[in-house]
Amino acid sequence: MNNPNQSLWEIFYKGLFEQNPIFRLALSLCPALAVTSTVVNALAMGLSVLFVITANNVVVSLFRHWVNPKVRVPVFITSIATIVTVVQLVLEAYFPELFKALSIYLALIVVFAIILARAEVFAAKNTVVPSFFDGFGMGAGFAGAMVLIGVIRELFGAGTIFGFQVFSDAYNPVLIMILPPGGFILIGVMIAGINLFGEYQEKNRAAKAKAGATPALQGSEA
Amino acid sequence: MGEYFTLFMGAVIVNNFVLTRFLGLCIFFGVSKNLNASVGMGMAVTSVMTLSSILAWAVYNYVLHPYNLTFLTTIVFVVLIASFVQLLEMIIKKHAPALYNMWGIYLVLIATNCIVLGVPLLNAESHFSFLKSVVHAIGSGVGFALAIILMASLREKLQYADVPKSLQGLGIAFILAGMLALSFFGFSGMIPL
Amino acid sequence: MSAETKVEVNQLTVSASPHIRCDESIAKIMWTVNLTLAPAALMSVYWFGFHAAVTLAVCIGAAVGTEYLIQKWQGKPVTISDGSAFLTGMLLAMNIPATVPWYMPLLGSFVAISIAKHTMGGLGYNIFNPALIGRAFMLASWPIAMTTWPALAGAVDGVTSATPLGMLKLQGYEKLVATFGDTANLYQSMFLGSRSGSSGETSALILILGGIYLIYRGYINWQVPAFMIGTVGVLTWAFGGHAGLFSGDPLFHMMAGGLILGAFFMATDMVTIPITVKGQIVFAIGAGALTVLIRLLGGYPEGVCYAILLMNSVTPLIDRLIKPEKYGARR
Amino acid sequence: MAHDAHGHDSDNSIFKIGMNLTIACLLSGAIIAGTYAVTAPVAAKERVNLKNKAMKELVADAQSFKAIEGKTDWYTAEKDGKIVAYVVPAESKGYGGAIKMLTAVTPEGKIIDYKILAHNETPGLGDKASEPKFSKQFAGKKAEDLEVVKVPTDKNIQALTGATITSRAVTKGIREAVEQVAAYASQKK
Amino acid sequence: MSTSVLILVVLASLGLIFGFILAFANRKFAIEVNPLIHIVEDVLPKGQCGACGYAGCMAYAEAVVLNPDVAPNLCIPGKEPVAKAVAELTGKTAAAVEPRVAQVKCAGSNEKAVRGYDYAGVDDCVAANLLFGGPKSCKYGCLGLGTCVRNCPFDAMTMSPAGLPVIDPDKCTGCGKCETVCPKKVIAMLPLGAHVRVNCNSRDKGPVARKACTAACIGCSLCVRECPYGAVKVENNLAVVDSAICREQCSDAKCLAKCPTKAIRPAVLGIVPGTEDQASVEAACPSCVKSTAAAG
Amino acid sequence: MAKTFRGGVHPDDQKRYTAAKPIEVAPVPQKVIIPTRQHIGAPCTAVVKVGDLVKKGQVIAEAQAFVSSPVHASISGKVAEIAEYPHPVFGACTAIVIESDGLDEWVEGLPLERDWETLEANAIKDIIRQAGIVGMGGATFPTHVKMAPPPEKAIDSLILNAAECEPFLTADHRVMLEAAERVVTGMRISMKVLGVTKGYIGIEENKPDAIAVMQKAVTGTGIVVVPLKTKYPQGAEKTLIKVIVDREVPSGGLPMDVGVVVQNVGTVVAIADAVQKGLPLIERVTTVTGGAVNEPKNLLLRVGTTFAQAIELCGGFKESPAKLIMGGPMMGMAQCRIDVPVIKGTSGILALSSSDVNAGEEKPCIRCGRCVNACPMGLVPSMLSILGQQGLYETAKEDFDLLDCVECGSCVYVCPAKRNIVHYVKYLKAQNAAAAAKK
Ligand SMILES: Cc1cc2nc3c(=O)[nH]c(=O)nc-3n(C[C@H](O)[C@H](O)[C@H](O)COP(=O)(O)O)c2cc1C
Ligand SMILES: Cc1cc2nc3c(=O)[nH]c(=O)nc-3n(C[C@H](O)[C@H](O)[C@H](O)COP(=O)(O)O)c2cc1C
Ligand SMILES: Cc1cc2nc3c(=O)[nH]c(=O)nc-3n(C[C@H](O)[C@H](O)[C@H](O)COP(=O)(O)O)c2cc1C
Ligand SMILES: Cc1cc2nc3c(=O)[nH]c(=O)nc-3n(C[C@H](O)[C@H](O)[C@H](O)CO)c2cc1C
Ligand code: SF4
Ligand code: SF4
Ligand code: SF4
Ligand code: SF4
Ligand code: FES
Repeated sequence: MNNPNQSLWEIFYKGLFEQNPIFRLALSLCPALAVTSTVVNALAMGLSVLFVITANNVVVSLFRHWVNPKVRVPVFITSIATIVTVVQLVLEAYFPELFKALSIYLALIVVFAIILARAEVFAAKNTVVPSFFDGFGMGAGFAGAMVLIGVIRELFGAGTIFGFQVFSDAYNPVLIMILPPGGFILIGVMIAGINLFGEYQEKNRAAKAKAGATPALQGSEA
Repeated sequence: MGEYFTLFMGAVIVNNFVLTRFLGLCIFFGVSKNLNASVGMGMAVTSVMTLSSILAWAVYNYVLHPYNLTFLTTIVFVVLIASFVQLLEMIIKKHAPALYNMWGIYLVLIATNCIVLGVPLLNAESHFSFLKSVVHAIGSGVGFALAIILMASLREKLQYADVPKSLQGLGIAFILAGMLALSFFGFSGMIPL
Repeated sequence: MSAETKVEVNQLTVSASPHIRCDESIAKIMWTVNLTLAPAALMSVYWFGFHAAVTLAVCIGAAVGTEYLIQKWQGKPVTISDGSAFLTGMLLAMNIPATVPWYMPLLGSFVAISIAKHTMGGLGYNIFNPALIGRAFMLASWPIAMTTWPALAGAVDGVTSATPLGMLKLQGYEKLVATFGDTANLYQSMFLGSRSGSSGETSALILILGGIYLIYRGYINWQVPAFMIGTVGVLTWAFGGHAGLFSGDPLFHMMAGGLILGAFFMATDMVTIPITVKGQIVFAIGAGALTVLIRLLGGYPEGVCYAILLMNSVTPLIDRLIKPEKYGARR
Repeated sequence: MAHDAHGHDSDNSIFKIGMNLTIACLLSGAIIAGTYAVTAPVAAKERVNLKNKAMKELVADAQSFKAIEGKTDWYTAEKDGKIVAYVVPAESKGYGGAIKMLTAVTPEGKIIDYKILAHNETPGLGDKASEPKFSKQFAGKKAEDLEVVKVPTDKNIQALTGATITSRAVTKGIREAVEQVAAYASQKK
Repeated sequence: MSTSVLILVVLASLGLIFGFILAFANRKFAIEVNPLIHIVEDVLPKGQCGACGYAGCMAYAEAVVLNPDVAPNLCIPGKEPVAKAVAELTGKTAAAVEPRVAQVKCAGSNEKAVRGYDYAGVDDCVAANLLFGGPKSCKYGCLGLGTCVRNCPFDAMTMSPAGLPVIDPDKCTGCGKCETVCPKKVIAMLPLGAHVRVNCNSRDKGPVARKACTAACIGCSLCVRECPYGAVKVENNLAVVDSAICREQCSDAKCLAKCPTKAIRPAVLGIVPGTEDQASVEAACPSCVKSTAAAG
Repeated sequence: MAKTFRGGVHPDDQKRYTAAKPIEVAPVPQKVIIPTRQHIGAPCTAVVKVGDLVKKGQVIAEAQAFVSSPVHASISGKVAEIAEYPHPVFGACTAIVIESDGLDEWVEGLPLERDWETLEANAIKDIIRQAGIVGMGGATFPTHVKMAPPPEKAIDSLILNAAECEPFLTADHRVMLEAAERVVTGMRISMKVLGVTKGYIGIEENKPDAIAVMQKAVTGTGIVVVPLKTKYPQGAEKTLIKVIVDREVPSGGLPMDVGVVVQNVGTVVAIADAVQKGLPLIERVTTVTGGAVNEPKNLLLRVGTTFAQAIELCGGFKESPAKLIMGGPMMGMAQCRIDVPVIKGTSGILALSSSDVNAGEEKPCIRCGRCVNACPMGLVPSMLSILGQQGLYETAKEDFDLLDCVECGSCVYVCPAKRNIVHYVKYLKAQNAAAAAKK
């Protein structure tokens, strides 16, 4: 996974699509459903996670040699929890409404598997700079997915985006989109869509490779 | 008595943690491929959550709340639970390797899972009494177990179905969960909490 | 040997035994069910007028069209002629108020066929009843429209009225009876269908006749409707009244809402219920009990739809636990 | 997951492992303490601000709010030294759980307005109870006028379409609050 | 200020208590798993094809790490690099893995093979084989119902419209799964680099074979006579090529010239046998070109 | 009252074509093809050479193992060829081809006269073995093996399987009508060999004349005629035993595990002929019928007659058949050629016209449960078919009792989705056997 030849761009980029935390790795699914019924919440959550994951990757990669493997998990968690608590305190002080809207999920950032997973899989084995990009990429992938889900849910489920009405009054919102079942089904369909897109890309790549390499195979035999 | 029953049933069906409150989804989707593992996981989550809730209740009510340190709840609870679960993991690994193999890395995931942290946090936020905390934790665990067992039986059945390739695995699991959640709407409004 | 004697053969067909089959087919079963439902569907047009016909057409058209498009897209053989999508559409139309705006049944049918049926691989593989998923989807999406019931035909368009179960929930049993005059009148309109409600659920009589025909043809097992309706009857009689145990009105509950339609036509959808008769009885009792639970304690006046869906989700477990009686002891 | 052969034996002494975690916790404590020192006063101020802002929205012409002694979270809204309103919390059980409200009542027991602080009602249905279209109906009414009906009359509260349960819950909560205020106010007089 | 102190106290005690509990527990409950097993498993290609003879990659990893007698080069899909890596990890010496690719030894496409009966049944070669060996008159030939295609763990096979499976040589790892599942055993592993192959599996006598399929090897031995290196033999009415001799000594592929049914052909991979054209032959087996031209 | 079992199906019995047609003795064929393998168990080896002259009833292939049965010449003449020939069950098999000398002479000493009542049980068993008798109900299991159960199995009843539940077939029916005495004698001989006192004859109610005839024939013997409800597969051993003596053969067990031996009508007649007259099994009654046959008949055919010859005796084909089947339409084997020989187990030759064969396209299972209701073994056939699609024989075996399926085809008959459940079952069983062989 942590191939030394990877460029920083590749490290960053993989989190966006190929290893998207939500759609591909299926990690940290709870916020993807719980706080995406409005774009604002989705964005706030996405950014919080982006910040936590990046900061934590940096911290972990800095201290990685010092941590005893037997308590690796508790120590990493302590680090994450510290960062989250700081975020909580800051939000509470400066954005109290957002703080309320994200409610318990803000605290739950601590246990989002993606953060610990990046710490274990990447930051614990790499230096600061790649770790930063890894965290930033994964966080961005997460935040992007959150916002995407949020936009779709809010747009169809309420007819608004960021609370501003987008569709005309004649639009009768499909309420289910902002309710739990709609969230589940939407993500299911999005995962399928992304798989289809992946397959399509794969096919294109293969077709190109083939066109270049092998001669035509049509039979001319009698 | 009635109050506890309402709390319990509310957590199990009406406001099922997985299907309406979105907690514990990673293990819900991760482990529900196999029915036996799901039964085990359901029990594991219920017991871990109950025990952690007891611990967390004690710490919250004797330390954090009296000394106005509620902003430390997150970090204290998470370290508490993670350490506790890791201890549990070691014991199981040693004494019940078969069980350990079945859960694989998911036992580690329990340690840092939102449902296991979320329930104690909710207990603290709602200032539940000790008994209520325990009932709530058990109810949430049973609700989780119910959801994951149902889900696993559905997914096992779909193994034999002609599911389109792009939906196989996670995609269809989400759609199933959506339909399960839609069915659980039938209980909505039943026990106002 | 006579000259005409012919003993050469063309290419023979070889297959595993048996070499003869009965003449049932999926298409025959589905179209027969469609036909048995048709009188009730026509009845809905009679009671609710033009709107009901439009809703019916949109539901069926969208269901069949969706199936066609999905199968084309997937490159699978198109099976719309087997009548199952048609049936899903028809049942969905019969499960919703006749007056909903056209795009709602359109989307509902689309969801029923695409999400509930074809994501799982199409006919035979779906776990949840597609028509009911369609209805639950619509109810969650447009709760207002989906609980705005048209008055019977003759009344001016746009006038709404409450369903008997709705009245029961919000105004109480006495008010309900008063609205209809007396209990005899109440039972009569329930039985014949002159009451408000979903398009197809209004007349108990026609639905029961259709159901009995299906039982006669062997397409559904009598146990399912019998146990489901029976359970509702017993439980509502026991717990449905305000004057203590056994003061409820089971007859009303048994004819009210979608119970008859659900018990005869939806709890019997073989794809989504247990495969053994014993399992089906468990299913039916469970569905009946959940119906009563939702009707009496839940947020909705009617629970048949959710009760069946919930039992659909338990079906694989039932099938796992209840198997047919095997010949011969296990070694 | 990582499969690297873990550390050396000497690293695994009980003391070292224990200290490792302890030090991590201490470090984190220091960071949190630092942050807390900065944010705590801001947060406290912000909390008060928020509350005042909410109350101000309810009673626009009030100049100051004073907590009433002996009652948790009850405030009087004063203008020119005169009590123009009581601002009190109200709560009831709605469709999806508790609905928490703040309501402003004149000393005469007439409702000025209310605000829903927290609820768990369905978006698009129950949550419309916070919209002015519904809440405006309450202004100027007394406890005995608060009855939910489904067909409009001028006297009563008309239910939100498709959300009768929420409508009743909100009305009930406010009626109770108003009654309490009325009782308290008359007792004070 | 006091709050800050409290914070520190609380967290420090938390760390202390659990740090020590865990450390102690670790002592008490520690068990050893050989971490090398996971590392080796990581190296394996995870096709779970069983070509190594073990029940999946994990099982092989365990065996190769724990048992000194298990060779490091048993993973066929992994080819050379994996064998090398496993050998390095386990400290064993790797013998070379001969790269090979699957070959369907049958050119009896729907057109060329004669049907014995109309088959009505389960779409599967093993199932069809249960009914008198399947619908083709030739009882050695490919049934074309694609059991191998469905079982290839590496998606290397597709069913051609002609009714014969086609193997993508780039994807085929030579794992041999297809060979195992084929009820006709008509798939063989062809060493890479061989330049001719016999596209027939029929051990029937010439006339019988010919009657069942126009593409059959009739065991006439013309190819045996043409080959100056003795690389071709006829065994049980079927020509067999020793590809080692062929690869190492032959440069002109004379055997191709006289075959009356064209059962022996240049080894062009990735196409239905019998449809080799000039360009592909040129690419795959330059030495064959002359002979095919002569034959054509 | 007619007794019956759980499950089963009611296809049209189609027996009207031949039920009233007396058995016709076929002329001696010019040439017979006699496969060396006519039974379940180890194959025989030829003991004659090409060019040898053989007589009717002479042993031409000898059994090598206990579970095996010798093969006799069915006509007199010259051995023309010993080569691989098509076989109606195994696809291909070494066969001995005899060209008739037109004399149709018995081998020396045959036929003879013997009083069976004076013979020892063991002597009778030996006679049965040497006469090459195998089960003629279709399974062709060597009869002497069945008659020699291990001592620890206490056998108390013999059941004569005269149900003939397969549609179209009327061979057993005609035999009962025309040779009731031999049937009863054969049964009594079998009962003596087995040392049992209880004998039952199970006959489906759609053969009232046979019930009447047999009832008359058994008077005074203590054998009971049991009328059975007409329902397929009434004649399957397990259902027959359940119905007649109310015992269930355990999963994986044999009738003798519950103290019963089941024998087919044709088999006991062959036993009677062998014991009383010393005749080996060289001919049998076969129903030649089906929509494509001109003139359906019950024929007494020599083993080794080809299907083509038999059909010619019935006036050939009305139309080119879509399917040619050995046995009945429910359990029989579809043939891919018409020149296969009649063997000892050929109870019927069925030429179905394309209108008889209306399989339809296979669709996904809609879980209608008809197969579950039809399965006499209490299995879940729909799951077997689904697991078959995926090749999951282990699950099928462990959770769905694959190995208990008797392949009766009831499930397939009723399935509206036209699923080839039996084919899937065969496939899974083959996979399972292959896996077991590997171990
Ligand atoms: C509009 C329509 C109505 C049908 N009505 C009936 C019917 O009432 N009864 C019936 O058995 N089949 C009915 N069928 C089914 C067809 O007659 C025929 O059985 C079926 O299309 C064949 O299906 P297949 O091509 O999938 O085998 C109907 C088909 C269509 C398209
Ligand atoms: C998904 C869903 C959410 C609902 N949410 C609410 C709600 O938040 N508040 C409410 O009063 N009714 C809600 N209802 C409707 C109630 O179940 C019930 O039908 C309604 O309160 C009856 O009111 P009506 O007579 O105005 O239709 C909801 C219904 C559905 C389907
Ligand atoms: C589904 C099924 C149906 C059968 N039907 C008959 C039948 O009708 N008549 C019959 O003699 N044997 C029938 N058999 C064969 C019997 O099970 C049993 O093998 C036979 O009666 C034993 O007698 P035999 O050894 O003399 O042939 C059937 C078997 C099966 C599995
Ligand atoms: C007796 C019977 C009842 C049926 N009930 C339903 C139903 O309630 N909903 C539905 O969508 N399809 C129903 N179908 C049609 C069919 O089973 C349905 O399209 C499948 O669930 C789709 O796979 C029914 C079919 C039959 C034969
Ligand atoms: S090669 Fe074998 S498995 Fe593959 S299609 Fe041919 S017969 Fe079937
Ligand atoms: S084609 Fe055969 S040998 Fe090649 S990868 Fe596929 S299964 Fe393995
Ligand atoms: S009869 Fe056919 S369609 Fe019905 S359950 Fe059985 S296999 Fe499925
Ligand atoms: S073939 Fe097998 S599964 Fe089908 S009915 Fe007969 S015994 Fe049951
Ligand atoms: S379990 Fe909730 S985010 Fe993973």
